[in-house]
Amino acid sequence: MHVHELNPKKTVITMVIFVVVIIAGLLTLTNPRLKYALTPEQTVLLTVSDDGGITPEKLELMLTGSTEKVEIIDIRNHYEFARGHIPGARNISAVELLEKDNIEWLKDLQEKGFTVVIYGKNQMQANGPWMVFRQIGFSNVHVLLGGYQYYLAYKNHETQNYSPCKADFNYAEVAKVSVTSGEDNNQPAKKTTIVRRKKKGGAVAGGC
Amino acid sequence: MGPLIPQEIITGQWDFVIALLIGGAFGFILEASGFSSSRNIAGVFYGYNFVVLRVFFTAMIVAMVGLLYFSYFGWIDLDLVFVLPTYLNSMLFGGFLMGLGFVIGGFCPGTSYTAVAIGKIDGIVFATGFLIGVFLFAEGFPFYEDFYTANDLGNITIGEMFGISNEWIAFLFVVVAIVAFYVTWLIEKRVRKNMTEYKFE
Amino acid sequence: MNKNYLFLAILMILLAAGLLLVPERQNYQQIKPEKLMWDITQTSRFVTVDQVAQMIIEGDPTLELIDIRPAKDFEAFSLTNAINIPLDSLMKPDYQDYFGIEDMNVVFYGNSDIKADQAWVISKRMGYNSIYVMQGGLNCWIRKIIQPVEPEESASQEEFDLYQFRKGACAFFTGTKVEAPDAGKTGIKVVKRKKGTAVAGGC
Amino acid sequence: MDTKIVKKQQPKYINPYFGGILLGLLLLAAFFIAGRGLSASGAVKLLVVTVVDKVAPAHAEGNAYYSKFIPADGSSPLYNWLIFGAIGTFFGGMLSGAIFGRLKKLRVEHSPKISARTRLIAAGAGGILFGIGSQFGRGCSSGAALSGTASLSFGGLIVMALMFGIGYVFAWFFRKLWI
Repeated sequence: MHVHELNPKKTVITMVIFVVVIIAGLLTLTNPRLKYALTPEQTVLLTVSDDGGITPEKLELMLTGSTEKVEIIDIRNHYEFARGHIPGARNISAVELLEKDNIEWLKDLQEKGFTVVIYGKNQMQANGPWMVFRQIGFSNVHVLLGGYQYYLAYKNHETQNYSPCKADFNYAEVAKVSVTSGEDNNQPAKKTTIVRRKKKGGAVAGGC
Repeated sequence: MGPLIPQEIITGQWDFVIALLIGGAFGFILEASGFSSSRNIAGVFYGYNFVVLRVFFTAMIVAMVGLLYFSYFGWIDLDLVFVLPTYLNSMLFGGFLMGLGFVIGGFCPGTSYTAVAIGKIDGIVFATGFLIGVFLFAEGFPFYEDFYTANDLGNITIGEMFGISNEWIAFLFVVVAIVAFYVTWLIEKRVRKNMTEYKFE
Repeated sequence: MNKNYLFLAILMILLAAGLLLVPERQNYQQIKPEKLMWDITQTSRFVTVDQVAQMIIEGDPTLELIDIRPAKDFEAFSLTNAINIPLDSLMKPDYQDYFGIEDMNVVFYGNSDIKADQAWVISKRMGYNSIYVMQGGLNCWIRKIIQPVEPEESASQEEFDLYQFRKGACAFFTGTKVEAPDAGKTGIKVVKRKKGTAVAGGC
Repeated sequence: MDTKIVKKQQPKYINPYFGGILLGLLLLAAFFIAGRGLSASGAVKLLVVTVVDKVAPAHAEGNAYYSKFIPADGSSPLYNWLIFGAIGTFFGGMLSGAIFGRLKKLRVEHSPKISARTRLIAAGAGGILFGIGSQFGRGCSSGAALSGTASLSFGGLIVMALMFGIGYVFAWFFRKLWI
């Protein structure tokens, strides 16, 4: 008897089960609530561009001028916020930033063309949250350069231009200054010899 | 989520129980499909029985498509799935020997186990020969150690090799498999007409 | 031929074609924005310059220092055994091989810690673990390790111990004799800063 | 799995496409659970390693191939996933044979044109060739060709293509064995 004359009923049933599993997989595929709008490569470009930072001077201008719509978010904790903050700022501590209501609010602001400025006690604190906002598509979110500390200093007229990413020293010179005593045991740093392993290989090798 | 054992979701002695179960299902399917008979298997080379091709290709496309879907759903991390490393020279030679052994012996190791299980002496002889072959290989290993590891391409996938996505590869495999099923069906019908003495064992 | 076979063939082809048609999804390996934000609020990603100095001195084999400054700056000065991955080339495939190596602790540093932190955020998003930021960056490194300031008389014993360590570390990195710590300070004035202006990275 | 005994007038084998889909799903399950496919030849390799290690430990140590598979902690190479899989394969085959009525006394299956002796010689020779080939090919038809190709390994594709291709090339020379 020819195999193909068999009625492939069981085959069809199994195949249908397989298809159902895959369709179920497709249907249950939950779309993540928040999606990255920037690729990692675009994020790299963002970090290199120095875009998105706002100096206290500029913030003052924006607040006093009537043309720009600005919202300020203070991401420090409530205690710190209570002790003093930029006038008009809204306190949302860092861990609450991505909560549903806040995202809705931010979306609303984005649609209405608001500029959002976030700040922490220093720039570091707000840096990460700002990057997350930018990566999930809030291109209207800016970070206050220097954070609250520097803002206060600016208010008290005790500061010069803020440039956190510049070298404060000529490292090569400073680090070598003592060698002038004559002894040169400051060997040039060895170049690293990292074993370049590929990440693959989590699976057990061996095979058949 | 998966694979479960490399991610240590299943640990301890359970993995051997699972090995036993998976192996058992494997043996059952092979035997039930008719792979315990060398004449069924060898039929693929003479056109009178393409059961090997059918089972083999169906299994391959189902697993391949399923694997890609599972990866898409995030159910399985493909980086943790063992991708057989490619050693070009050695594998070409190995494939050559296996093809020869296949057409002469009429079994492959997995099917010979099931043949042994149902009492086929030719299965026992094949399995013993297989064991001797592995032994001979290991004894002679120092002579061809370099050849064994030559032309190492690493854990390369078919898609990476040809520069197209693995989804396209899977799609091509499915199309080729289905065309092959149809063509072999035609061939089989023809060959069987002229072949009266053959019957399923 | 049985119609069922036709049905099976069509089903299988559709299934495979589905693979080509499904919309591209974000890489499974990238962590979710929520998780990223949570990790950002944790301060465990920071290592101090003292810790880095100690690891370098001890020759810790798990330390993988990554200098994110431009290549020009890197050539002028870098920390021992650091690898240069300028921030703009962070995502280049060549450099990606430096991440996710088992048992390696990646420490980013730059002039300050802002850019290093940005590199950290991106790497974290890519799902890499065991990555850190050197707090204060090289500016802090110079202030604390190369030009350690002697604590005041009233300072605690711990602070003196730390100072001793830093002097030793300074000697290690610059080649100064430990017996003559003052030599290291010649010509460099200690930067005194007004209160309230301690802004630059909170060094 | 359907274990119902099929009716007399139907062939004793399941539909090959049914077997194929089941095998494919099993392979998928193996990937999902163990992160690796099915395998048959690995068990024999480990068996050989164990026997040689027992009989001539010094020789096994000296050979780069044996020593690769002897666990460093002194445990037996037999205590391995592959061995359990092969044991399972054997009993799975036996179960199927029992259900479909193929589990009978020892016998040789051969083409009516050749003697049982010729068939056994061919089986042994084929087995030896397959044994050597499977080690060069990093796996046999199930490990390299099926599981390898299903996990989209290029090496698996090569082994599969060559195995069938060479089979067809030499089929004419060995036709007496089969038809």
